[in-house]
Formats: sequence, structure tokens, C-alpha cells
Amino acid sequence: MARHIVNIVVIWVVLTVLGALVLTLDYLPVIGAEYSEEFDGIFRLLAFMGLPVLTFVFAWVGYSFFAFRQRTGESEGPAWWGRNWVPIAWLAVTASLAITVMIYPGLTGLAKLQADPRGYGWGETGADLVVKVTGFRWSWAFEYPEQGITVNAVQGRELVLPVDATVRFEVNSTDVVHSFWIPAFRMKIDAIPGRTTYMVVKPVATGSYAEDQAFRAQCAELCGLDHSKMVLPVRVVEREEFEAWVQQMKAQ
Amino acid sequence: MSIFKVGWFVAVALAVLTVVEYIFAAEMADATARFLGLTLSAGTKAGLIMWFFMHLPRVWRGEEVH
Amino acid sequence: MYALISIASGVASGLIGFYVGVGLTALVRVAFGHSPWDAQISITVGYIFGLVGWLMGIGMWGAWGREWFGLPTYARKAPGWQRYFVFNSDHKVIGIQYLVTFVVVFLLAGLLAMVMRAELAQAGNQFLSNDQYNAVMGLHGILMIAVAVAAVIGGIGNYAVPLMIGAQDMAFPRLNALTYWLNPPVALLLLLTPALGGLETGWTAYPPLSVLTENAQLLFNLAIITFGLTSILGGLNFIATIIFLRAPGMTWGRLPIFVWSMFVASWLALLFTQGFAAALLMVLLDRAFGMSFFNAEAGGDPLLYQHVFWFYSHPAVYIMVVPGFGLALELITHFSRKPLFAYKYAVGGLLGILGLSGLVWAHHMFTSGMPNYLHGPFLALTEAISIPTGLIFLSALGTLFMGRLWLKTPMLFAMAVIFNFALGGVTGIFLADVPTDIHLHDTYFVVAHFHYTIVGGEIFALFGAIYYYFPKMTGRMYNETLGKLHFWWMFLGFNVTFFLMHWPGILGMNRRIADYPSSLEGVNLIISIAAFALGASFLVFVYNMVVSWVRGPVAEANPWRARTLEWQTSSPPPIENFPAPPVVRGHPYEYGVPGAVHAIVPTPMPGGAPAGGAK
Amino acid sequence: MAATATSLPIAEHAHPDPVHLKRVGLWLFFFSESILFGLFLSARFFLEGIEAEHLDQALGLGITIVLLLSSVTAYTAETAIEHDRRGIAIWGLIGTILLGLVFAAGVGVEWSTAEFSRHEAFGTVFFSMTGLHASHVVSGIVLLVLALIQLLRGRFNSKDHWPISGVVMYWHFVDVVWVFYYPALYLVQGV
Repeated sequence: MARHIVNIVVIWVVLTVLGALVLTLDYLPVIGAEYSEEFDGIFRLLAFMGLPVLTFVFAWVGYSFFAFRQRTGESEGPAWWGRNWVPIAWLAVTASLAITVMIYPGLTGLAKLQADPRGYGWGETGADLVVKVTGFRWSWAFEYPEQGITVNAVQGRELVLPVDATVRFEVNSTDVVHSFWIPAFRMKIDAIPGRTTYMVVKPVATGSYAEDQAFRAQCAELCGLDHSKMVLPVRVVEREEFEAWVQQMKAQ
Repeated sequence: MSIFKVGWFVAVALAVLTVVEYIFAAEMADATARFLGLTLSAGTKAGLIMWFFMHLPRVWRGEEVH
Repeated sequence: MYALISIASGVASGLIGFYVGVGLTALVRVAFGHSPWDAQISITVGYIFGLVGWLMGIGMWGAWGREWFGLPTYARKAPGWQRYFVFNSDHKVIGIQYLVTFVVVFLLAGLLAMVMRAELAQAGNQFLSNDQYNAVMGLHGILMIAVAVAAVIGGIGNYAVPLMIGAQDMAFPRLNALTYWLNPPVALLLLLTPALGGLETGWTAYPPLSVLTENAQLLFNLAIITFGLTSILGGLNFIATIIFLRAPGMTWGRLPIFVWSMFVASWLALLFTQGFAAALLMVLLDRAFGMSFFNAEAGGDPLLYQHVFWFYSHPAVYIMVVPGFGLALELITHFSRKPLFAYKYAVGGLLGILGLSGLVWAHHMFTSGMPNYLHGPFLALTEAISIPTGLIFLSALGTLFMGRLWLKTPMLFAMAVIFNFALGGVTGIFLADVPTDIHLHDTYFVVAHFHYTIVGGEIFALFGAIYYYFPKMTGRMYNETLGKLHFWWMFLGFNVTFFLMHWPGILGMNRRIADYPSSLEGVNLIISIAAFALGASFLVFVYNMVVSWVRGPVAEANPWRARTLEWQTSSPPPIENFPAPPVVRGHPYEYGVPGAVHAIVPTPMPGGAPAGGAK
Repeated sequence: MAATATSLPIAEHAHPDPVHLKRVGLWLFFFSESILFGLFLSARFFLEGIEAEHLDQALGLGITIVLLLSSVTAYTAETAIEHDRRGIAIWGLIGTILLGLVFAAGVGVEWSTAEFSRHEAFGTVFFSMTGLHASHVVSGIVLLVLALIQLLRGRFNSKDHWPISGVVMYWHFVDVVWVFYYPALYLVQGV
């Protein structure tokens, strides 16, 4: 029996190491905003925490498959009922794992996100730029109230944001539920008719849809016929370029 | 008519509670207190109906021999 | 003939009922000065009358309805295979009816998945327009949900539970027949949806879209409210059966684990299914009467739907997966030839899931803009549900260890459940965690996650149970080689398809889309190819089942040497299951205990000594 | 183990009292139904800021008392048949049906005189909740009529009266629902 346990542990460790090597690969999308780094960190942390749990089950089931098989079904195993310390230890370990994940990175990460008192938004309280987002079937409209411009699928055809500025999106919908999502920023908030929802991001790198398709404003909540086409490109530019773009839009 | 006695007692209790409920709702100014009071009264009435009229205890005591 | 008469009279009186309903609606509407026809109201009323007509015609009038008027009842007696087409109250017949129906639905919905994967193999629209894709996707979703809810509970549960507890039938046999015969109209309505514009909203039917969209939505609502009714009545029946009809000596501590899981799933169905009905009823009222539950301009709130809907639809995944757990543990213990490890903890785990499942629904709404204070509690409770789930793993892993694993096809499927659900459970952590869920919500990561839990956790268990009970149900043995071929083919196809699906999700491919950014093309092509392989594996299954049922070798009463009661009667069992109730003497899983006896079965069966196969 | 067919103890199948089984089944059904009613009740409070608009308070109180009264007559009918008092049972059922019809008519009057429309939020919850409840009242009346017909034709006695007990339980359940719906629609304001 001890031999079997040792074997399983060895397989477990090997699988975990192999899995950890896979997890070090670059499988996450481009980093576009401050929160992207936070997300990537939490994602990787959870992946590394989940990996041993996963490989434990894989090692155990896989090893049992090869080591304990019999041909005819005639012999019977030892009559173990598990009425000893094992279940209690298991319960203690799994419960403490669950509670750990619950607190960190769960609740602590949530607290960070909700630090902004103005609602669902998170990040810094003040915003350098406010963009009013309106979802409708099947496109987006972005209004820059301070700049006095509006872009949509006809006019401008892309959402342009300055780098290193905190942007607060105020999201609305005129008809059905949509969801405003920019994969590069790892942020998403539903657009609900009749209420305004908020999403605060701080782009940290320039980039555009042409270079990386994670820079796009995508509808993530099924909204009918052309849901899959409800996409507008996003371009993050330097401050000066942004000002120039605003002037250019105004001129139009 | 003794077999119907329980029914009439419950009926009177329900009627009294309903009228009390109505007056209480008309007089009570505080919305939260009114909500709580009405919940309490409705719960009591529902309990009375279920216990006596719907014979809830028969669920665990089994059918009584008449 | 009997079968034909039964179905024909059901269809005929259903149609008559429908037209009577439409006619009455027209009369009332004209009397109040409206036009005689209003699609929403006329179809709804017609459907209700038609449903009653169908049920009465199929045989409920004779077997049940006459009683309400004080008339003597009768049942259509149909010989042989024809008994599957009449209003039959034998739980074994109903179980097989459910199983065959829902396996057919499963294969149909699987074909729809193949259509979707063909479209998604490349970016851009190749085969389907956007609305066709939405219709296919919505239908795939709701049909698979129906399969997942009903196939194990209705099929395996109906067949096995009364046998396992030593009962003659369910507590309410006629109600049981009713729950089955409510299903054909549901299937009909859902399959008619493409004719009325197709489902645009997916199976979740979020308003306001579901209020504004085509009349296919109306059929969907009526179908699912009916389907919810079957789920509720089925759950009610199982609870009463398990509480009251256990054989003498079958204490709660000796109940087979699958029966425990059915008990838990039945409570879940009874309590929560009304949520789906209520949500869709509200949509129906908004559509038919212009009410404003979800119309924000008139004071409604679209989030109301999401709360009510997920109040059902999260517990629904436990309705699906808890019987899957039960089956997996049941099969693992029989085929490991070892007692179920930590039986009481496994039962506690199931009950823990029952307790927590109603308190986690809003983790589907982390990005919905609901109030901030709701996020924390739902995050914590959702993570907490991994603790009772972990006990199921303890039981499974503990039973496997040092067992004498008899690797027949059912055992392979049961071990695959544990394997798959481990991955489905771990990815669940990412989705329960608000900071990661905000990006992953509504992406293919979610698609991969719930296919791992529901398909990997329940559908694999379903197929294991089909192979396990095949000799009991048909009296014939399936082909073991083909069974193992099916398993490995399906297992590999499934894991490649859905494991890879996590990645486009992380990269930003959202779900329910006919088209996606071109940069995700490569991985989607591989997923599509793997999905076709997965789909093809079911050809092996169908061939094996059909051929074995018709001319497989005759099976013995207890080919698996299992100790539970269903194997102590003949294969297939007689109508009354056991001539007199078995007397239960011990635990059903006392493998490796010399001289242990689970139960004593009164009549000597061919090859059946005392139950538990004491040697 | 040498247990053979001859030495087996003969046990009876678990045959619980069929009436008891049906009673528990009906309770389970009520349990499930109460969630449906409860969700509509929650919807009434979820839609924030709905003020209860003008309702005819006298009518509301009146139909509430009528419904409670019908529960008493239903109880009387059930108790009577349990003691083989057929005459009282018949009149109890007739009284329940009539009071039920009065209640339904009262709801109809309320609907036709309401000063708000079903298109606005309060109208939505008011009409859907009372409509859902009224549909149960109407089906309850149909069931009561079916039971009454059989009673008049001479069926039922103290040994065999489950259909009456079941229908009466259903009727009480409809009453219990109204016990919660009445204050939620008529009396609670500004919550």
C-alpha cells in the first residue's frame, strides 16, 4: 500500500511539473490596461493553485486504472469503509483550500475592484476622460461629452482612447441587454436598458485592432440577429495623437 | 355541532386578524413597521390555516382514525 | 395496432383541443370587440387545450380522467413493444420511454452542434446566416438542457430507483406516466421553433430581447413551462417513493448512493424549477398582454428576469450533475469490488450541495450591473460549494484505491466522470472569482467549463449507466469491444474538443457568435475537427445498442455480480419487480466482507441466491 | 448464508396508507407552487419604487373576507363527510363554490374598475399576481364542482373521501396564497 502511495505521489509531482511548464507559456491576450496585469496575475495564480488539485485526481485515477485492474471481476478488494481520520483530514484540507481561494484572490481582488464608490466601476476615483457608451441592435455609439464628439459605425468607426489616462465608461442600452467588453482590457459590463453601468479602465500601452484583435469593443451578451457582428475597433494612442484625432473628428 | 368547533374558532381568529391587519395598515405611518407587522400577521394567518384547516400534522402523524 | 390507435387518438384529440382553444379565444375576443386572432394569446390558449386533449387521447382519460367523474377506469393493454406507445404506468416502461426519447433528442442536438462547429471552423459566415446560426445554437442549447435534466432522472432514475429500494413501482404510477407523456408536445414545440423564425435568444431567453423577438419565443416559453411541470411532478414522485416505498430494512443508512443522489436532485427539481416557469411566464405576460416586467421605460427591470431565471438555472446544473455523481459512485464501487469509501461523507456532500445550491445563483450576474454588495456573498458561497463537491471526490478516489478494478465499459465511463469533473470543477474556480470572471464571463471558457461539468460529469455517467443497465433492461448483452471503442473514442474526442475550447475563451472569443476575429481561426479549426470526431463516436454507440437489443446474447440476471437489489431479480424484471418485498439485512456495498448479505429476495430467481451473491 | 426460498420470512411490501401518500404528495406540490407564487411576490418588491396605486380598499377587504369564509365552509364540508354527515357536506361544498364565485367576481370588478393600466409597473404586478391567483381559484372551483357532482351521486363516506379532502386542501392553499397577496397588493405601501 505504501508503495502505491509513493507511486501516485511521484506521478502527481511529475504531472504537476509538466503542467506548470505548460502554464508558463504565454497563453493570455495582449495587455492593454492596468487591470489586464491584475487579471493575468490572478489568473495565473489560480491556475497554479488549481493545477495540483487537478493532477492529484488525474494521477490517482490514472494510476488506479493501471495498477489495480483485474480481468474477471471475481476477487474483491479490502473492505475499507473510510470511517477513520481520512475523511476528516480530506474535509479539513479541501475546506481550507476553498476558504483560501475565497479570501485571496477572491474577496481581496473584489475589494480592489470595488474601491470606486460610484458603483460597479473600479480603479481610481477620478476619471481623466468620460465616454458615454450606448449599445443598440447591433452596434455601439461612443459619445465624448467633454470633447463634444460622437463616434459610431458610420462616423469615425473606431473607439480612440489616450494611453495612461483613466477612462470611465458610462454604459447604456436603448433596446435589449448588451455587454460592453474590450478583451485587451479584460473588462466587461452589461449594458442594461433603464440603468447606467460603469466601467473604469486605464490603458497602459498603445495598440490597435489592426495590430491585435483583442483591441475591440465587443458585445458579449447575445442580442439577436447580428450579435456576432457587434464589434467596433479600439485604438489606444498617445495623448497628442488623441487630441489631434479629436480635432479631426470635430472638423468632420 | 362539536365536530365543527375548531373550524369556527379558527374562522373567528382569521377574521379578527384580517380586520386588525386592515386597521393597522391604515393607521401605521412607518413603512418598515407596517411591512413587518403585516408579514407577522399574514404568517400567523397562513399558519392557522395550514395547521388546522389543511391538517398539516397529519403529514407526520399519519391519517387519524375517525 | 394498439400503439397506432393510442398515438393517433392522442394527436387527434390534441388537434381538436388546439382548435377548440383557438375558437374559444376568438369568441371571447370578438365579444369584447377585438380581432378574433392574436398570435400570442390564441396560440397559448390553443396549446393549453391541445395539451389536455393530447394527454386524454393518449390514454389518460381512460386510466385516470374517468375517475374524476366517478366512472370506472381502464388501461389500454398493449403487448410487446407496443406498450411503449400507450399511457403505461409501469416505471420500467416509462424509464425506457424516457431513455430512448432523450437519447434520440441528444443525437439530434448533437447534430446541431456539428452544424455549429462546421460554421465556426473558419471566421466569417460560410454555411449559415447570423439568424440561422442563432436558431441552431438556441435549439442545441435547450435540447441539450432538456436531455441533461430528464435523461438520467427520467430514464435511469425511473427504471432503477424503485428496483433499488425494493418497491413494486413508483408512489404515483399514473402521475409518472403523465410526466412522460407531457414530453412529446415539448419536443414538438421546440422542433417547430425554426418554422416561426427560430430562437434568437439562446436557451437563457433574456428579456427585453425575448419580449421583442419572433413568435418562436412563444413556443419556447410554452414548451419549457410544460417541461418544468414534468420536472416538478417527477421530483415529487421520486421524493414520495424514496420516503415511503423502501423495502423492509432499507434504512436511510443503507440506501444505495444513486438513490440518495436522486433524492437530492428531486428536491432541487421540486424547489427550483418554478423559477424557470415564473421567469418565462413573466416573459409571456410581457409578450401577450403588454405588461412591463422587463420594460425599463414603464418601471420594469431586465435584471428581475436574470435573478428569477438563475434562481432556477444554477440549481438546475446540480439537478443535472448530482445524479451523475450518484451513478459514478455507484458504478465505481461495484466495479472496484470494494465498499463505497466514506459513504456517509458522500451523502453529506450531496446534502451539502442541496443546501448551498439555492444560494449561489447570482454568480452568473457578476457583470450584469447588479448592486455591489451582492458580489461578495455570492463569490464566497460559490467557492464554498466546492467543499461538499470535494467529498464526492474523496469517496470516488478512496473507493478506487486498492480496489480490484473490473474495467468494463460502465466502469470506464464512471472513471471518466471523475476525471472530467475534476477539470470542470477547477475551471469553475476561475468563474466564481469575480476578478477573473469579469473577463471570462460569456466566453468560450464558460462553454468549455459547463461542457466539462455537464457532459463530462453527467452525460458520461448517463452512457455508463446505459451500458450498465442494458442487460437488465433488454435481457441481452451489448458488445463489450464496441462499448470500449465507443468509450475511448468519445473520451478522446470530448477532451480534445473542450479542453482546447478554454483557450479561445481566454483570448477573447465570446460565446454564441456565428463569426469571430480572424486571429482565432487556427484553434477553432482544430476544435471543429475534434468535435466531428466526438460526434462520429455516437455512430458506434447507436450501432451497438440497436444490434445488441435485437440479437445480442441473452444476459444473465446479474452479469456484474453487483449486490444492489435491482440485480437480484431476473433480466428483464417481471412486471411486479419482486413477488414480495426483499428484506434488507445489510449495506449494499459490503464487498470483501465474507458472508455479507445485502438482502434476502423471496423467490429463487434463476441464478439468484440471496441478494448480494454470498458465496 | 443458507437462506433458501422455504425459510424466507414473508414480508409485506411497504404499503403506506394510500391516502397518506397522496396527502404528502399534495403537500409537496403546494411546496413547489408556493415558490412560483413567492417569486411573483418577490417581483412585486424587486421592482423598486412602485407605489401601490389607488385600489378599492373596501372591495379588497370584502373579497378577502369572502375567501376566508369559503375556507371555513370548505373545512365544514370536509369535516362533515369525515363523519358521514352527507347533507352538511353537500351544503358546505355548495357554499364554498358560491363564495369562490363571489371572490372571482370581486376580482373581475376590481380589474374592470382599476385606474391604472397593465402596461405600467404596478399594473403589471397587480394584474399578474391577481391573475395567477384567480386562475387557481377558477381551477379550484372546477375541482369543487367535480367533487360535488360525485357527492350528489352518492359517492364518498367517512372511509372514502380523499377526493374531497384533496380538493379542500387545494382550496385552503389558494386561500393561504391570498393571505400573503392581499397585504402585499393592498396594504403595503412605500416599501
